Parts: sequence; structure tokens; C-alpha cells
Amino acid sequence: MNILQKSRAKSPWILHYDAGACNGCDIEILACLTPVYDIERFGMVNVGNPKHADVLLVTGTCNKRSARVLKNLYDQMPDPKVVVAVGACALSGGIFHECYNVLQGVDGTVPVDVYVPGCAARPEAIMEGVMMALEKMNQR
Amino acid sequence: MINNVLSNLFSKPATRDFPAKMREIAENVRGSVEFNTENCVYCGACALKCPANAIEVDRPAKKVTFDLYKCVACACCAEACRKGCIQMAKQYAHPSYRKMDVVFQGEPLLTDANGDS
Amino acid sequence: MSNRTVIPFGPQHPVLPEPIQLKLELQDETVVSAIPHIGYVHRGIEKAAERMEYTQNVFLVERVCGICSFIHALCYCQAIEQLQNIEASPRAKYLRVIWSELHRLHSHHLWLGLFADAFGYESLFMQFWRNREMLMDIFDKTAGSRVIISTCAIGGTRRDISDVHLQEILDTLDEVEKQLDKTLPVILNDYTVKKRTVGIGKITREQALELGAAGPVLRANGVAQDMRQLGYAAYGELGFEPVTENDGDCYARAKVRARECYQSVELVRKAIRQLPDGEILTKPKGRPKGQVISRVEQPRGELLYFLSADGTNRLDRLRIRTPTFANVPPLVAMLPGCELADVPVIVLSIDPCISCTER
Amino acid sequence: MMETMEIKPQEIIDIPNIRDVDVSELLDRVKKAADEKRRFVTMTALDRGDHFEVLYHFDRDLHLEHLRVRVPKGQTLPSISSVYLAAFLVENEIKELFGLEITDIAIDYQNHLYLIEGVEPAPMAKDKPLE
Amino acid sequence: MEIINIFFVVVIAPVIGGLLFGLDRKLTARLQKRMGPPILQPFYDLIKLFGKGRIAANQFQLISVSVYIACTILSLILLATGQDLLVLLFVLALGHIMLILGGFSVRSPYSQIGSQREILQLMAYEPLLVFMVIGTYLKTGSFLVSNLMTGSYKPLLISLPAFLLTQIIVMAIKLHKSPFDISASHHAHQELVKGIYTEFSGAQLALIEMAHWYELILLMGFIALLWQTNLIIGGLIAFACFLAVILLDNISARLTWKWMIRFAWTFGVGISVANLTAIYILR
Amino acid sequence: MSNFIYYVPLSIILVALILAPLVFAFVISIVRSDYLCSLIIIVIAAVLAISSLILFARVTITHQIIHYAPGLIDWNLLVTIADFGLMAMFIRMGVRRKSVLILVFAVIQTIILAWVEFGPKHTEMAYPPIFIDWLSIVMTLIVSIVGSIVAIYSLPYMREHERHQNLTVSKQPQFFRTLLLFLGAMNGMVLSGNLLWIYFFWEITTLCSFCLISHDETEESLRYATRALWMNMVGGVGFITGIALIQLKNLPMDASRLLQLVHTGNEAHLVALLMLPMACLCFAGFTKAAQMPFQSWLLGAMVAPTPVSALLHSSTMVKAGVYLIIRFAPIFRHTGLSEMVAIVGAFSFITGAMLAIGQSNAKKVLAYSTISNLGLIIACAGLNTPLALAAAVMLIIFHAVSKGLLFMATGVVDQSIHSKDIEDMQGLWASMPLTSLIMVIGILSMLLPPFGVLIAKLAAIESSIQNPLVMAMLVIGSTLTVVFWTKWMGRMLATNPRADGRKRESLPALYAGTLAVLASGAVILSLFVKPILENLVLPAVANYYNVAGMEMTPTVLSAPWLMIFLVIALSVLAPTFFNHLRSSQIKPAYLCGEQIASHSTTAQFLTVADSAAEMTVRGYYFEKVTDESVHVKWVTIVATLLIVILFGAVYLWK
Repeated sequence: MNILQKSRAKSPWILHYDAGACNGCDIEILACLTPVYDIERFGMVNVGNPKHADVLLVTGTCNKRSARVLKNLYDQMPDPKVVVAVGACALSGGIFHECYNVLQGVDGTVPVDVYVPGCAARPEAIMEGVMMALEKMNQR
Repeated sequence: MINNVLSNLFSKPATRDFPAKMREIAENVRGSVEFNTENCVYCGACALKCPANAIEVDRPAKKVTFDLYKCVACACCAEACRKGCIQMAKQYAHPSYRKMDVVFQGEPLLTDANGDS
Repeated sequence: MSNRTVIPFGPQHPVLPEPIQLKLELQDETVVSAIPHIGYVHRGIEKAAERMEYTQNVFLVERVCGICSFIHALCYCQAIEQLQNIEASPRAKYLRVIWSELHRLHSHHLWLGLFADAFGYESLFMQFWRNREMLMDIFDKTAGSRVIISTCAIGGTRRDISDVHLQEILDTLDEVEKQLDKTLPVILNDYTVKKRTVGIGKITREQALELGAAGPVLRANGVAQDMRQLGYAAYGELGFEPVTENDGDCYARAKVRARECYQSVELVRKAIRQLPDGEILTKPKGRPKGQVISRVEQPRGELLYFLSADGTNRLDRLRIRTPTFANVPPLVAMLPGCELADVPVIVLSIDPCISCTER
Repeated sequence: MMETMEIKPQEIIDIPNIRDVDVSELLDRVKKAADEKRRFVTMTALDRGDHFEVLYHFDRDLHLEHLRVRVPKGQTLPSISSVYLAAFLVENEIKELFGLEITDIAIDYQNHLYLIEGVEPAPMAKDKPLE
Repeated sequence: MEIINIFFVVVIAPVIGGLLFGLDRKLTARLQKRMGPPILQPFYDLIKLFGKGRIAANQFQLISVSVYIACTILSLILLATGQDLLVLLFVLALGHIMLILGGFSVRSPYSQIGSQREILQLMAYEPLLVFMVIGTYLKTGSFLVSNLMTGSYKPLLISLPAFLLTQIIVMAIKLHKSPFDISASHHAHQELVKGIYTEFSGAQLALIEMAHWYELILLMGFIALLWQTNLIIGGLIAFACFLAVILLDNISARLTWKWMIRFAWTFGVGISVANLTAIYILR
Repeated sequence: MSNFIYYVPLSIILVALILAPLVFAFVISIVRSDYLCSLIIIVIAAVLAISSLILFARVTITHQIIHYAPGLIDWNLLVTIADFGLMAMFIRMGVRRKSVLILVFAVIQTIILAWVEFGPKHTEMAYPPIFIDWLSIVMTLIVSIVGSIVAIYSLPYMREHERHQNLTVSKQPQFFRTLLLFLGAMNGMVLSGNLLWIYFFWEITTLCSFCLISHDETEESLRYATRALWMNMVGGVGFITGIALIQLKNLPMDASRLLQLVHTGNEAHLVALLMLPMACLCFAGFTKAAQMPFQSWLLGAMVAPTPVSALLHSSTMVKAGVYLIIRFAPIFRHTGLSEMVAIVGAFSFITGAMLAIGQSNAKKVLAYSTISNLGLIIACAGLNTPLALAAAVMLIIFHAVSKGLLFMATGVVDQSIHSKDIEDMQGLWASMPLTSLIMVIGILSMLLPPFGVLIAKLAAIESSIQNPLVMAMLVIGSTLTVVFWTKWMGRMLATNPRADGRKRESLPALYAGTLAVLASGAVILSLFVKPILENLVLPAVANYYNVAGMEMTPTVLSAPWLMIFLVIALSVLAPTFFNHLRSSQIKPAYLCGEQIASHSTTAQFLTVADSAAEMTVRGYYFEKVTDESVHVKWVTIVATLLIVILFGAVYLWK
């Protein structure tokens, strides 16, 4: 692993977009920032701006209006970038997958690298998902 | 606030040392669904109760397909199963690089959502 | 050229945990008009509720909002119970109060943290969210999940709380109260916090009533209206007085929620003390028929469910009116005249829950 | 302390305190409610096949009162947002999701409150598939 | 000697600056009862940013960043080689203004509003810096750092105590720390996303980050000048100021630019002028 | 080469600098051919520039002060006659414009003038009327070079300007006539030593400015021209009163002799007598330099075609005002008058900058900036140390170049986008890259290192240290200056990513040429600021004050300016040439994820009801804080008070 790859693995900046979640996964992502989980230990920072982000965390069912925004945000992220879909809704629509305004999962809109299941996904699972995504980014 | 942050500085951080140390998981946690098809009679009660339609039971083929990625971990299936085939594991479901269904047909096997294994 | 600045605020914006867009028109940095644009989280739950069985709907409505999932389920279950003409057992009613109030407590902690974040007080955000983790642990232990606890069921609750856990809850509440004593004076007396909240986003009592505000936004204007006064679940037996403030600004809203934290702690303690023994689930008979309105108090305010059932195992109509939906018009009235820097503070001050609003 | 709400089996078939009004007298009724300082809670629309049933919920000291209008399909309903601005959101919602034309809403989202261009309109109507 | 100074400044200063920022993040985390990132975190971030794919909205952004970092290094070199302090300040201001123009050059609301607020920040702290330089002139009769260092004057802090306070204000404003994180903040949790930095990414952002490291050293060097007789004591004072700024960041909310201007121009300028007046009178 | 300089007789140079423009002014008003007119202007411009350079070389190389008596006719008599002719014209204008103010001031001036010329007292001139020293040379260079460039620039500008107005009869001949007259008069003023001659040329510039401001003859322009006229006539009254007082006290009437009074030192009692007349002259300088409270005439003068503003603000008119103060500065050194002049200047500096922040009209911003910078120059004159005066002179030079450039560029932009509003200049970088580049250079040269204006400003701050009040005002004023300039540059640079690459901009040759000359002039002059200051200005200033060397070592010059220049140039050029963005690397701005299309030319986002809205960010003008109408009131009051105190100081605080 060269120094660039090591740095990438140690400095994932996160963009979180809620594409239509019930808040459950979102607050768990926020919980990751807090002292108890403290993802900044791993250099993860929630930057809130696609132009700075390496990792796109998507939660929620992704309805049609959100899909547009999601696509825009993904396009604005500089390479290399990875997408982590968090929670049942983002993976498949979850309990909402048959609702009229719901796209079944975000992988139809942006290419998803890591799927984190759960309703809501636990902070541990989210952290694990991001770390897996970084591994994948460095293998590319 | 100044007392507050200073006392924080001089006390141990509240951070749990994940992933080096996993937290002890409480009893009765609805982690992830675990199937044990030994006693399964393919009655389909679980599929009927599942609010997310994550379970499909093909009675003639004796096949249970479980879509982990739709599952909302409500434990309805576990409550519905009279044979005790379904348990809620204490461990949360781990992330994966690909979407895969868990199919039980005799032996559980993992398949891609697209069908190829 | 127009002399107005027109900018989008959201849907993806670090200060907004959920997607909502405000189209802001500014003069220098003073907001002239703000029009909300929503629809980024609309799923169609009301329609889905007509498709699913009414028993399964419990799990659906829990996921209207992940922050107050239990209270949504409670409101729905009470409505169905009325239609089916059954009553939850006394123990179940008390358990419902315990979980509801714990939910309110965690939601208020969450809000206080986000509110602190809105005016850039990061260490305060961390403080509240750290305290909140103690409550999350209680949910994990008692209900088996951190966020969507799924413990409410038609006719009672799905789970009981053992005596060991009850004691743990009491211990945790002591600790939470201790931490609140340490942290709340900071948010309420700090010079910088007061600078950013006092007099910001002010509406009058008349406006609040006219615009249909709900919950702490209404109570911050001195209107003592809290659905818990209706005495649903065991609230009628616990004795309850709503918390009110009179200033109607962001500071007053923060104060209402801060005081409600203490109130919730007290209510849980009282409920645990008075918790009767007995069954937790009353088996429902028959199918729901008729129309009913059920109202409960969410952390964000009044939640209203309208149910219409025709005697099948599917509902004819489920209407959900969430508190944030009611608080959007007051928000639109609060924003004009404020500074751009105050926009996040004001938006946060209604404790917006967009997933509730759009369903 | 308010009195505990009694649950009486007889009353729950139809919600209590409901008053049927005609579309033409709706605005007057709503104005009267506003004058009497009732807090507007929300509106509910129901698709009854050939007509829409629209309920207006008002609150006064924790007691709910309701107005009900029946609008045959194809007819329009006047907006009450001139009286209660708070109604603009729910009126837009009903207009978009049920396809009931509501006129003169204070802030009109042109049927794009929730749904984007190209989506099946009026998804909440009963003739629309459930999925 | 000059060559060694310049080498030190160009190569060693960013290393120290980076470590200080790492310390900042660690300390902030500990103040919030968190573990926090490793102390080398800023370097990981920097290397990662250099390795990112390049995106920009226009060519001017590249120019602006390049001038920004060049001017920052240049002003640090000017300090290290004992040049004119006033010239140094305006070279620094040139870099800063180019960065502001870079933020302006993109039609993005957040970067543009951030830029406008950055101008206001500049407006707030620039007089404080100039007044301090004038204070040193009054004591030494020259703007030259070399003159200050070689002359036998008592430590400046004794006669210019107010400037320690104003320098803390300047540092807090420059580092975008609460309550002055108005045009941008370290953590992008505010109404302007990342403010003026919103539209810079990848290597450009890395260069800006590096310029901040130089800038921190420059600011600390400025404070160290207040105890010019013994630069180790001066450095310690500067470090103490840095810690004070971190602490301040953690015990205050973000305030508005109006408040900032009012504060900087009444309190900051007030005590500066009072101190200068005292010198005039006592001379 | 140097021989050549001496072969040209001084008389020819003076004729070329003063008389030629006056004569050709009348030729032009007769010539009815556009082509010929252009030719004459260009030739005259070249002649002016070359003559001024020759004069410069001559005076600088020989380090001499030239006193010269023109021959042939009795020029004194001619000046006297022409003076009364001018007064008659002013009175006529007052009648025609129905302006009581003009009439009153014209009559007062005429009376005092008559007293001076025909009164009981009469002063003999110690020296011939033409007096050329380093200061005159600096001014001549500015007038002849920058002024000429503006004149050339006016050729295409006025053509376009008239095309827009749909005039049947071209008024260009009048325009260029006045322009040339103006340049000649300015040269005449700075090259004269006799106070009455200076006064004469001074009044011609007043007249010319009136004609130029009222050139369009709209209701508005006539109103503002009238205002400019009466305000300048107030200054004229001050000037002639000063002259009359000098005569009353039997003091010498020529600048050269007056300056010598200071040098000898044993005539201190005479210097004390001179304070009141000097205060009158400074007052005249304030009006012409549009210092508060007389700023409104210069702001009103904006209605004139842009070349007029370029001329008034950069090389002529307002510079006449500061010239007058600098000319006599050594005389009132170390007096209360000097202190007050510094304070009045510093006050204009700070308030001008403050008022500029609130303006969105480019010409108004430039006008306030001029007032502010002239305030700085006057403050320097008031600080009255050799270093301060050197700073003042550098400011005059660099301000003339940069301000001329900025006005000319604004004119080009105005003719292209038909707006002078800074907000409308948003994204100019994309549509007019060349002009906006030049404008950015112009603004940077007004503001930042390593450009001359800033270096001079640093020198000014350095020399103000002994005067804490002025120093504080200069520091805060400098900071305010940053705000409006940066905002303006930011507006122009605010572009969108373009898929179709950069647009080429085609400028008329005369526009491109004049702009390029001034822009490169600003850069090159700045590059040589250190040698110019060290070798030319500082020795001359020291000589001017009759002090041996500088009293303070200006540390600002010890900075390695060349290195600074080099580093900055490299850091600008490196990304420009070696680091080009590919179109795939160009991403649209972040609009919260709702931006429309990735390569649009306008920044749009989707919003309420999924409709598109244009994203606009307006610059901050702090209307509530910097409301012009409110501030102008108190500024006028305070400034008036300051001037009253100034006169009081002459009596009380010598």
C-alpha cells in the first residue's frame, strides 16, 4: 500500500444525502460523529459538500425527485469516489418498496459500492461499511 | 461551558473502541434474521406477516428466499413461525459489496440479486 | 438587474439533516422571502397503508419518522383500538408512557444538539449527543433496537420491561438529569447562545394560533396546549401540566424543550413507580370499522391520525397530520426579516421532521 | 388537568362534532371559525368514487370540530388559504394527490408539491392501482 | 543565514503548522470527550487531496490558489529574513484577496457569500494587525523585523500588552474559529456549507490547507515578536495563544458578521488605540 | 541623445506644451473633417508626450530649476486681459444658467482681481513667470502623457457616444477643442511660477471642466455642470483672496521666491504672515480636489461622457488642487495649518472610502475612490515631511495612471453592456476577457502590492506615525478601501463554467492601444518604483525642503520589491500557462444538488414547483449602514467644521 492509498484509507470525507429516509438511518449516521462512536478517529469528516467528498453515504428510499439531486451530487464529486447505501430503504426500498413514489433502491440512480443493511442500520454497521468502501476504492 | 470542556479534557473519552472491541450486545436485540430450515414446513406464515415482503416461500419447491436488503428487522416472522425456525440473531447484518439473497432449499446458499451466484 | 440575491438553501445542505429546499431571496444578508420546496422524501405512505393489512400498518407508520417511531405507532394503535373497541391493559398503558417519554427525551436531546450545531456550537452538540447515547442504550436493551423500537402493538405492547431494566432506566435517568443540569444552563445562559437565539424567529401568539402552529412552537407563545392533556395511555393518571414560555422566539422554543426534558424524566420515574402488574397485550377481536381521529403529542407537537375503515382487513383511508406539517406555515412567517445566518437556527427551532411532513 | 377522553363505543362509528356544509357556504363557515379563534388543524380528503369528501378539522381548547364538504368529481373547491394561510400546504397536497382542483391557493405549487414531471398524477385516487 | 532561514520557513514551517492543526483537532476532540483523529491527520488529508481528481469551475481558481499560497510563503519569508512588517502584511493581504477572488469567481451562492464575508473578516482583523505593527514601530523606530531583533529593546509585550489580546482575536478570525467562523468553518456545519472554500477541491484545496499551515506559523511568529528578546518564550506565548483560540472555539457559538465587525472595531481597535496612545503619552 | 535634448530650445518646448494645445484647440473648432480632427489630436498628443519627456530629461539630468521669461510680447498684460475676459465669461454663464451663486462668486472674484491688478499695492516679481522644478515636471508628464492618452481614447469613444445620441450636428469639435484647451491650461498652470498666472490657468480649467461636464447638454448635465462651476468658483474666490492677502502684506508673488523664504530661515516672520494666504490657497485646493464637503461637484461630473471623467479624475482638474497644496507645502510646515490640512485630507480619505462601499455605480465608486485618494495625497502634504511628500507625489503619478485606466475601461464596458452598474458586470471575465483583465490590473494596482499606489500608501502610513489621529484614519481608511475594490473585482470574475471555451473579444484598435499602454504603464512603473523613488523623487523632495537627505529612512523601500514582484508574477503565470483545465474537469457550481444541466451559461436551480430559478448573488452594499444620503449630511457638516477649524488654527496655533 503506497502512501497515497494509505492516506485515502485514513482520510475519508463523507457526504451524506438523505434521499427519502425516515430519519432513522440519518440519526445513526449523525450518531457516528458523536463522542461514543467518533468516526473522526478514522479521519472521517462529514463535509457536506460533494466537491470535497470521497464517500457518498445515501440513506432512504430515493424517490424520483431525490434521485435527480442524488445524481447531481454524485456527478460533482471528484474521483476517486465510492457510494455507500445505508439501510433497507436505500438498498431496496425496504418496507416502502411498493409505494408509488419510490424507486427500489438507490443503485438504479448511482453505482453503489457497499450495501449496509438494517432498519435502521447501526452505527457500527455504517462504520464497517465505510471502511469496506475505502478498501474497494484502493483496490480500483 | 469552560468547566465542562475542561473536565472533558481531563477525563477519559467516551468513545467506544470499535472495531477493536465489540460492544456487548444486549439480550433480545433484533439484530438480523436467522433461518434454521431443519424444522421448516414451508407454511408461509412468515412471508404473510412480513410487512416488507422480504420473504418468499415456494411451498412446492420447498424453497425460502429471504431478501436481507428488504428486511426491516421487525421480528414479525420470528413471532409468526410456530416451528421456531426463525430467530433474531444478536449480531447486526454486515455490509456487503453485492446485494445477495439468502435462499434456503435444503442448504442455505447465497445468490446475487440478479440470480447469478 | 434585480437587486435581490436568490439562492437555494437545500435540499442537500450540511445544516439540514433532511432534504428540504428553501428558496431564499435576500437583500444583502437579510431574508426577504423564503418559500419551502419539499417532496424529496415523499414516499406515499398513506396510499401504502390502504394496501397493507391494518396489523402490518403498525410497522409502516413507525417508519413515517424514525425519531419518534414509537409515538406514531402508539397513535395508530390507539385509533385501531378505538375502532375495534378494545382497551390496552393498564400495564401496557404505563409501558407506553415510559417509551413515549423516553422517545421524547431522546428526541429533545437530538434536537438540542442539532440546534447547537445550527449556530455552530460544536462542543455543545457533542455533549447532548453523548448524553443521548445513554437513552439509545436503554432502547437497545429494552426494545432490542436503537431507533425503530417496534414495541407498540394493537391492544398493548409487544414487549415487557423487566424489573432489572426498570432499575437501569431509573439509574440512567439520574445520570441524564445530572448531565442536563450541567449542560442546559450553558445553552440557556451562554452569552453567545443568547446572542444567536433571543429575539430571533419571533412570532406572536396570535400568529402562532392563526398559522396553526403545534407543539413547542405553540407552547413557546404561551398557549398551553399539549395532547397529553387528553389523558391518553396513562397520562390521565400521572398528572400532567404543559410547559409554556411567552416570548415566541427561538430562545423560548429551546427553553420549552429544555424544560420538557426534565418533565419527561419525571413522568418516566412516576410511571415506573406506579407501573401495575398484569398482561401487556389485549387480544383484538373482529375488524376495525368506522371513522376515528386519534391525537397524541409527539416531541414536535400534536400528531393526528384520521382512520376510516370499512370492516375488511385493510383500511379505507389513513390520514396522518404530523406536527412539522403544521409548523411549516409558521416557519414561512418567521423567516422574512432575519439574517441569512439565522436561517438554520430558525429552521431548526421548529424541530423540522421532513419525513413526517411528506410521509 | 383536562378530563380524560371517554371512549364510548357508540360514538366512534362516525367522528363526533361533524357538520356538513355546502361548497358555496364553505368560505363563510371557515371565516366564522376563524373569527371564533379556532385553530386550523388540517384537512382530510377521501375519495368516495363519484365524489370527494373533504374534512376540515379545527381545534378549540383541545376539542376537535369538523366541517365536511362533498365535491363531485370534476368540480372545483375554493381554497381557504385566504382565511387560514396554514391551509396552503395541505390544499396543495390534496390537489396534487387526489386530483381535486382547488382554486386560488395562496402559494400554488402547480401540482408539483411532491411529485415531479412525468409521474402518474393523482396517485391517491381510488381508481389508481395500490402499488 | 538568510538561506537557512528561508529553507526553514519553506520546508519546516508547514510541518510544524500541520502538526499544530493535528493537535488542534485532537485537542478539540478531547475537549468534546472524544478520541479524535491521529495527530498526523492533516497530513493524510493533504496527501489524499493531492491525489484527488481535479475538478474546478474555471481557470481563475487555479491562479487564485497559486497566488494565495505564494504570497503566504512569501510573507513568511519576509518575516524570517527580517523585512518590513508593513510590507509583509500587505503581501499577505494580496494573497488573501486573491483567494477571495477565487471564491468570487464561481457562480455559487455559498462561495460568493463566503467571499463577501471573508472581505468583512479581512476588514475586521487588518487594522488590528497594522496597529500592532505601528506599536512595534513606536517602540523601535522601524518597521524592520531585523531591527527589532538586533536592537536592545525590552520585550515588546511589556509596553504593548493589548496586542496580545488583539492577536488572539486576529488568530481566531484567521483560523475561522468560533465565534468568528463566519465565512467558513472547520466543520462544514453552517449556513454557507464550507463558505469561501466550497468550490475548491482536490489539489487546490490541499494548497489552501497548506497555506493555512504557513499562515498559522506566520501568526504565531507575529505573536512571538512580542517577546523578541527570547524567541523560545515568544514561541511559548504564541502556543498559549493558539491553545486559547482552541478553547474559545469550544466554548462559544458562531456569531454574526455584524457582531464581529462591531467587536473588532470597538474592542479590538479600542484597546489597540488605547495602548498606542499610552505609548505616545509616556514617551 | 542628451545633446539632442539641449538642441531643442526651451521656448519651443514651452510652446509645444502650453500654446500648441491652445492654438490647435481653435483649429479643431474650425476643421470640419473627422479624419483631420483625429490626426490633429494624435499629433498633438505625440507632441505633448515627447516635449514633456524632453523637459523631464533636461531638468532631471541637469538637476536644475528653470526660471524662464517668455519674450516677444508682454505676456503679463495678456494674462491680465484674458483674466478679465474669463471673468466676463463666468458672469455671462451665471446669467445664462440663472445661477445666483455663480454670479455672486464671479463678481467677488472680479472685484478682488481688479483690486490686485489695479489697486494701490503692487508687488514686483523676483523671478520670471515660468518656473520649472521637479514637481512641475512630474505634473507635466502626467498631464501630457496620461491626458494625451485619454484624448486619443476619446476619439472612438465620442464617435460611439454620438452615434448613440443620434445627433444631427456633431459636437465633437467643441469637445476636442475644450479637451486640448484643458491640457494646455494644465500645463500652463504647473509650469508657471507667478501666482497670478497660476490663478489664470486655474480659472481656465474651471471653465473647461464646466464645458466638458455640460457637453451633452441634457437637463441633468447642465445642472451638475452648474454645480461644478459654482463650487470651483468658491475655490477661485479663495485663491484670489489668498493672492490679495499676499499683496496686501507686500509678500512676494511668485512660488519660487515664496519657497525660498523657508529655505533661508531668517525670514520666519514673513512665513508667519503667509499662513492666512496659504490657508486660502489650501482651501482653493480642497475645492478643486473635491475634498469633503466639496465632493458633490465631482460626483455630479459623472454625467459627462466617460473620457471627461477619466481626464478630470486622473491627470487634470483634481490634480490641480493637490498640486497647489503640494506646491506650497514646505511653507506651512510645522504649523497648525499643516496639521489641519492632514486631518482634512485624512477625513476625506476615510469617508470617501466609506461612501464608496455603498455604491454600485462603477463611476460613482471610482469618483469616491478619487476623493479618497486625493484625501490621502492631501493628508501626505499636511504631514509635510519629505517622505510624506514623496509618497504624495508617487500617489499622484500612480493614481493618475490607474484611475485613468479604470475610467477608460469602464467606458468601454459601458458602451458594450450599456450599464455602469457593478452588479451588471457580473461575469464580465467571460464575455470581455481583455477589458476585464485590464480592469482587474487597474484595480489591483490601486490596492495591493507590489503596485505603486500601495507602496506610496505604506510610505504615507510610515510618515504619519508621529501624528496618531491621522495614522488611525489612514489605517482604517485603507481597510475600507479593500472592501469595495475586492467586491468589484469579484463581480467581474464571477463566471460560469463554459463548455464552448473562452470568447474572443475584439476591441477597436484605439481602445485596445490606449488601455494597453496605461495598463502596462501601471505595471512597469510599479516595477521601477524603488529606483524612481530613490533616485528621482526623494532627492528632489529633500531639496524641496532644503534638508540634507531624508529625515527618516523609509523602511518600506528596503523591502525586496523585485523579488516580491517576481514571486507574484510567477505564481500568476504558472497556472495560466502550464496548468490548463480540460473541459471534463470543469464542473458546475454547487447549488445544493439542484443545479440544472452541467454546462449552462446561467446558474439555474430547480426550486418551488420544480420550476427553474436563476441563482443570483448580489454584492453587499450595506444600504442601511452606508446610506449615502444620511452619511453625506454629517460628512458635510464635519468637513465644514474642519475647514472652519483650519482657519481658526491659522490664528490660534501657529
